[in-house]
Amino acid sequence: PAPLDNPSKVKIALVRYLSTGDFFQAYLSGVETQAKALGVDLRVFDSRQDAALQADMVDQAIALGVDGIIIQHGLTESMQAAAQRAVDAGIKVVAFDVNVENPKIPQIEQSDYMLGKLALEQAIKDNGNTFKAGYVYVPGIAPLDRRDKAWQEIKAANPGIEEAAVFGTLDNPIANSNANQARSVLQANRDITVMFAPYDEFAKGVKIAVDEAGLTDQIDIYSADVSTADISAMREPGSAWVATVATNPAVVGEVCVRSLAIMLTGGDPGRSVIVPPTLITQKFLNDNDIKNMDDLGAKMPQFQHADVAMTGWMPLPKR
Amino acid sequence: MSNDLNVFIIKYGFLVLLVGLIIFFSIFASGFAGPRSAVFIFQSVAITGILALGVTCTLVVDGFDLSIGSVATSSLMMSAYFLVILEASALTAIIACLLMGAFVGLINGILIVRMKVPDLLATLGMMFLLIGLQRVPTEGRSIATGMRLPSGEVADGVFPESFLWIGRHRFDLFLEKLIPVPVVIFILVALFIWIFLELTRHGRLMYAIGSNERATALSGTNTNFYKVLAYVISGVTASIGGLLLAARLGRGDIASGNNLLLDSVAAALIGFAVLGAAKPNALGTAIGALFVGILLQGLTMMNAPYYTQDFVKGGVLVIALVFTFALTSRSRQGGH
Amino acid sequence: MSNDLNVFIIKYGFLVLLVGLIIFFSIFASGFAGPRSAVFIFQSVAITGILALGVTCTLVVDGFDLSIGSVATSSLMMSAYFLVILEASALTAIIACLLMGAFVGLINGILIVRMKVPDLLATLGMMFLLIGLQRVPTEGRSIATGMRLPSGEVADGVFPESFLWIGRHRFDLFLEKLIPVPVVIFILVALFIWIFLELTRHGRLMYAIGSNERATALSGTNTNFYKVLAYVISGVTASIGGLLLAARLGRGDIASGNNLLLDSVAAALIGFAVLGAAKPNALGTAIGALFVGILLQGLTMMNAPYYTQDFVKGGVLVIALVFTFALTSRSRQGGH
Amino acid sequence: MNKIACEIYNLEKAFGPNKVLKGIDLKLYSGEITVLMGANGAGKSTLVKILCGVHQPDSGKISLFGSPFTPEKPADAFRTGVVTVHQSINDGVIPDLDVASNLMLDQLNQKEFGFFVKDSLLRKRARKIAQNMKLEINMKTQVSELGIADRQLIAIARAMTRDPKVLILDEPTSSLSAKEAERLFTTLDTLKSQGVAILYISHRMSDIRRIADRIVSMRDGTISGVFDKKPLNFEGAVTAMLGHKMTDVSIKIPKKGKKVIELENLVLSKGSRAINLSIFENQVVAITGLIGSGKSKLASILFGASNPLTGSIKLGNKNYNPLSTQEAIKNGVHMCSKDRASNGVIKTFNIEKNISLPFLSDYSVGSLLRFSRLKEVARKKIDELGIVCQSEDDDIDTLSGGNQQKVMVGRWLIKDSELLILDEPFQGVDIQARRDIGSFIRKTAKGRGTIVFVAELDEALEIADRVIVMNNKAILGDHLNNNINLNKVLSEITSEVKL
Ligand SMILES: Nc1ncnc2c1ncn2[C@@H]1O[C@H](COP(=O)(O)OP(=O)(O)OP(=O)(O)O)[C@@H](O)[C@H]1O
Ligand SMILES: Nc1ncnc2c1ncn2[C@@H]1O[C@H](COP(=O)(O)OP(=O)(O)OP(=O)(O)O)[C@@H](O)[C@H]1O
Ligand SMILES: [Mg+2]
Ligand SMILES: [Mg+2]
Repeated sequence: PAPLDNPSKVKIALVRYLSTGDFFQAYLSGVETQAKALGVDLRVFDSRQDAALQADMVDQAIALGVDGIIIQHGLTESMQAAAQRAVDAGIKVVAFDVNVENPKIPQIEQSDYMLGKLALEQAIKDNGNTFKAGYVYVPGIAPLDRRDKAWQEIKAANPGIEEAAVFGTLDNPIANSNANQARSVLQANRDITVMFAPYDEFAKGVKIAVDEAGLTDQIDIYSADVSTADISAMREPGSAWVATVATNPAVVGEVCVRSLAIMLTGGDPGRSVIVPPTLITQKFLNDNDIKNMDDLGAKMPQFQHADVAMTGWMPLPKR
Repeated sequence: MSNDLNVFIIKYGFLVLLVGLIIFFSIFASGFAGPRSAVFIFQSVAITGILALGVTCTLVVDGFDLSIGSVATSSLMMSAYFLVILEASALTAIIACLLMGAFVGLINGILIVRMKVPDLLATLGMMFLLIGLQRVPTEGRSIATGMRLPSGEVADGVFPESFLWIGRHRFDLFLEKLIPVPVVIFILVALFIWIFLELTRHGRLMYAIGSNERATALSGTNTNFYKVLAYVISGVTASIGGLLLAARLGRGDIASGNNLLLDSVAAALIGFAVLGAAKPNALGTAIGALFVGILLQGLTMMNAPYYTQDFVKGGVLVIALVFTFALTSRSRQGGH
Repeated sequence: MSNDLNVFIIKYGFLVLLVGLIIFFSIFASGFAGPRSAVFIFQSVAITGILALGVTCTLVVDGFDLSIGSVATSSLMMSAYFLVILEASALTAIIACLLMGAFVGLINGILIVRMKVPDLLATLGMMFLLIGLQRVPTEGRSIATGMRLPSGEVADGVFPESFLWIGRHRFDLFLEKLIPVPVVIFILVALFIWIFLELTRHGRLMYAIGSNERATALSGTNTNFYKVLAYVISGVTASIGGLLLAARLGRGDIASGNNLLLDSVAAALIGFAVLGAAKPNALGTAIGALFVGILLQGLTMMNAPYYTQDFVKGGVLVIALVFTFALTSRSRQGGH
Repeated sequence: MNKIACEIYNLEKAFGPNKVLKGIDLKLYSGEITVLMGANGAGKSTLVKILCGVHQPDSGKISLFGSPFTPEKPADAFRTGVVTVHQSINDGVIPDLDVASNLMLDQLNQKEFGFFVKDSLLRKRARKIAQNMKLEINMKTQVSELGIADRQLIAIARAMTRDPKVLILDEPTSSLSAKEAERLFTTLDTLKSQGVAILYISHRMSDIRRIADRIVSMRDGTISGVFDKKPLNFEGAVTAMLGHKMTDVSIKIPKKGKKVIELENLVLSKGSRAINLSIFENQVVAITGLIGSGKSKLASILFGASNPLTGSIKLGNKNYNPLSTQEAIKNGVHMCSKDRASNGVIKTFNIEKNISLPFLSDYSVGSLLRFSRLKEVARKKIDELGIVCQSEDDDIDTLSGGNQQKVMVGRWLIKDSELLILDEPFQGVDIQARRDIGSFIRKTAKGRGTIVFVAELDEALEIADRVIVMNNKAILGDHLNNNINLNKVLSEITSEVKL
């Protein structure tokens, strides 16, 4: 449908807040492949975690005369006005993982709350509802705060779960710094049996510490997010990292572009587009001999493709 | 190479490079040329630029201020705390932040001149201290209207329009809503620091201290005063930067401002190469900040991925500096 | 204050503080005392410590190396690239990384001594350059077995056991599997740098260069050689740090080296205060690194939230240094 | 008798255990030049630093025009009209600023100067200051590009503009030659006639003879003699400062040995005459000439620190064209550079580390240093040169200027050389020490060639057995130091050489 019948005339912009790391790289590649499948012209604006700059970049995109904008992460307060300006300029906008408080802008989310919740439910399934846990958390980071909500709820609902220690840092390299902290925590609390590390960099660090402390058999790690590197870490012989819950970042990227495409053709993807997360257990990975994200996609169709923001005419990227 | 050419390259080589870049991007990066894009570049470097101007003052007295980034983020958090949690007025918040910046600068200065702690060390300690301190009141959470406080209450304060104005308002100039307030403040701060360093006796004495502190003290200058002053200026400018950041973000976001330190140091150091100064100078710093802004803007417009931006930034930096400094030193080679 | 007491505090004040901290944590942080915990502290500071020792060498010749963090992460990525994508042997990967570190140091050194680019500036440019460069081969992705390359192929290489050994193996010492290889390497590097700086003529000449380069040149020293050497050492130690990081993580993780840089600079600077040296020194740097490690380990064990760690780190740093430097300068007060 | 300007009673000062001033009583009179003499380390500079507010005395009183005077910082001293030119030239100038700012530095400190600096005005006023001292330097030049003599003149010129009531000059001529020194003396005469009290510290007898109205001798932190009866008893003053009589030096010209070095058609800079010169073993050669005559340039060429325009050098009978100082040292050419603060002293090192710096490889096995042998050689040189210190562990910057200079000379004597070059080795060295160093150099001169570059003719005559005059980067005269025709030498030094 118009204007996508002449897609090379259509320009869309991706305005990013975060870009460094596997998740964001995979997300970008999802955006790129879906944009390519549609044949539209994609411009990427990368504010490198500068929220103020990100808002300006929306203005720049407006000045460039794009037809649609994807806002990827950012702060409500700084993006709200900029998003409104884009809408005012007649541009279609979708927002991923940032609430810009605008009824005209669909929210695309990889429900962080569900990520946390599914992981914890698996933990309770594996360990019963009475255990001593270590929790990795750095407040102030929006997705982590949302995952924290799941933890607080589960803790309140299961008084048998004892939070022995809360730690965590975003010092770079994150896995290494968290490994150091987790070592200290394990030294001080030798009876922890569950580690909830709802961010894969945290989980990597905790896993290193657990291995170094020789507690591989005693401790189970539950996390969120997945990458090829995470898969190999989970599949190491005797790995303590038993489960993670994730959405495929590339799929999220595709969904963003598709939602925007629907809006460009005059459709409505819905006020809120949620990409459902998938539970990935160590056992599943081993049983299916999954080595990387591609294998995972092949063996787990719900991971490979999310059937949201789909229409009949929508071209999909080649697999 | 003829000597005149040499002198020309030293003085103007960097500016020629800058103009070259602008021309290059204007041709090859669609959307780069134009007044709005130019303003955008100014806007994108305004905050780092302001910080860089402060650090320039400490470089002039042969010091260094590693705490500027954390002063800026502290000021960001503090203004949000005042506005959202204490529900203070914009003016109160601004004054409090400026005082905080001055106070931190004062402490830095006292540590350095009275306690004789080396500058890098004192300001590094201050940096860690502030990074920790700014997170204590909210236990590490960002500050936004409606947040739940550790006490259980909900914070009701908002960022008033008058406060957001300093980050978001745009003045008309030929075009409607062209020049944002932060750019105006950046230009004013640059002008102020430039005048202070180049045209007043205080600036001259500060350069004297940077070159030979002992001799300057023996000529009757209160060198300690000027050194402390440099750190106070640096603290105040950093807190201005933080205020602008707060006003642009509209919340006390703890994750923002990570790169401020390195980027502003880069700008101040690039400034050494401008007009062949080979020493810290305000004009150079401002141009250095713009240089980085132009580069990043141009690359963004050319759709370069983020990691190539660092690479190109580093590469152009090194090449430009080699040019300037190698030539400068060659032409002075005779000297002692 | 009596003079003897003064001298004692200057020389041993910092160590007394360190011992005090250890006693405090042993009492109040369960699990802090004990050989495994001690080894762990060493392990947690091994990598920053090694980087800090390198930067100490550049500080000795009155230089500074801002690129160490990015050299370390480049070495991390490079070893992973060699092992996983090129499927090279562990030895090849290690040698390649060490050469890379030496090469970067050489370039830094040449920029500084030949091109006369100020040290901060040259190494800052190098830092940006490397941050970008290390991400180019994989377009910003982490490197892990099974990853899909830009070309579409799947990388089959693995981190061989022999490589992981350097990050993970533990030697028996009284207790089984006590001392990890990185700790041994840290101690060896510290010993090597200490001997080099304190006991050899090369080290002495490097200190002389740091104090008065011109005079040292006029006493027949090839000062350029030693300055370049300092940066080469710094580059090599940083690449060793990166290799250990790679072996510990088992993966080429995209990461910025900012915290590595700041923490190792902090360690090197704290080293100034150890034994009243008031100058860069290897022993002090190693102790400085341990100091930070002990502080963080103890606080983590006491379940202190992460932001208090920065705060306490900064606070203790400042207080310790004020003590040392204020006293040192008082006792030397006579000195001009 | 003139009015008393400044009076010092029983002043004491110690650095740690080292009692430096042990009860000094001193009066300065308006309109008089009081010369303070004292051996290196006697405490002269310390006294000066107390008067100008750098150090605080442990006990004692100072009064200025009848009221008590307790300066706590240099600004206090300036305010009351006590102006000082410090011994260390680097304490007097700001290398990275231009000449005009340097000359105007004191004014820049004053509120009256106004808030803004206008460079054209600054330069105009600075030029006036320069003219007072007949200084001809471009006001826009950076001081870092100037030689040590110009720097010293700038520091002095600046002090003159402060309207001093008491002017203190701590070895102001140590890097000046007779011509510049005379300019200074003329200025001092003027100030004296205006009623300024002047305290003048110097080791140069020629200066002292020229300007002293009164001599105060200092020894070991006490006043050992005051001489104010005309004609002044110079010999008595020297005796009082040393504690014993000066012996005369008599130069015995040794038999010259093999040719050590030969310069052939060496051209120092564009348009200057070629130099041809041979130096022989056993000889001590002094090369003298005005400042800027090219002495240091020649020295640095011989030491491989700079290159001649054209010409060649033979060392022994091999061609010698050193590209670096290492190469020069490897060939047995040693040089003690002038301006020890920038070119010699490693401030953060102690005496031992400073002395052994160039020859560390001789005191190490492999790369490892042999600490006991290093200590040994340092102690030996301290004894031989009479360096005043507590031990070889003393930080060098706690030594008095003259003793630092001895360490610098000692550095190049710890190993035998083919050719020893000393550029202004007596800068700031007291008479006795100069004799000591001189006789030590002469004593060890056998088997090597020695060249001493000195601007001061007296010094040349005291140490050398052959005196060579340089003028405008060329050699004008070559004399053996027996029955030397002083008038001829002097005219060679000062004549205008045509290129
Ligand atoms: N800051 C200091 N700390 C310790 N000792 C010092 C200090 N300054 C000077 N001294 C000592 O005080 C003594 C006197 O030094 P001072 O510089 O006053 O001598 P001086 O008479 O000026 O000698 P010179 O003729 O060599 O300049 C010397 O023994 C010196 O070592
Ligand atoms: N690097 C240089 N650049 C420009 N001119 C120089 C340089 N070095 C020396 N000169 C000039 O060359 C001349 C000779 O200088 P040199 O220092 O050799 O003289 P000198 O007789 O040793 O005097 P001094 O006692 O001041 O050292 C002087 O006029 C000096 O200004
Ligand atoms: Mg003296
Ligand atoms: Mg000379």
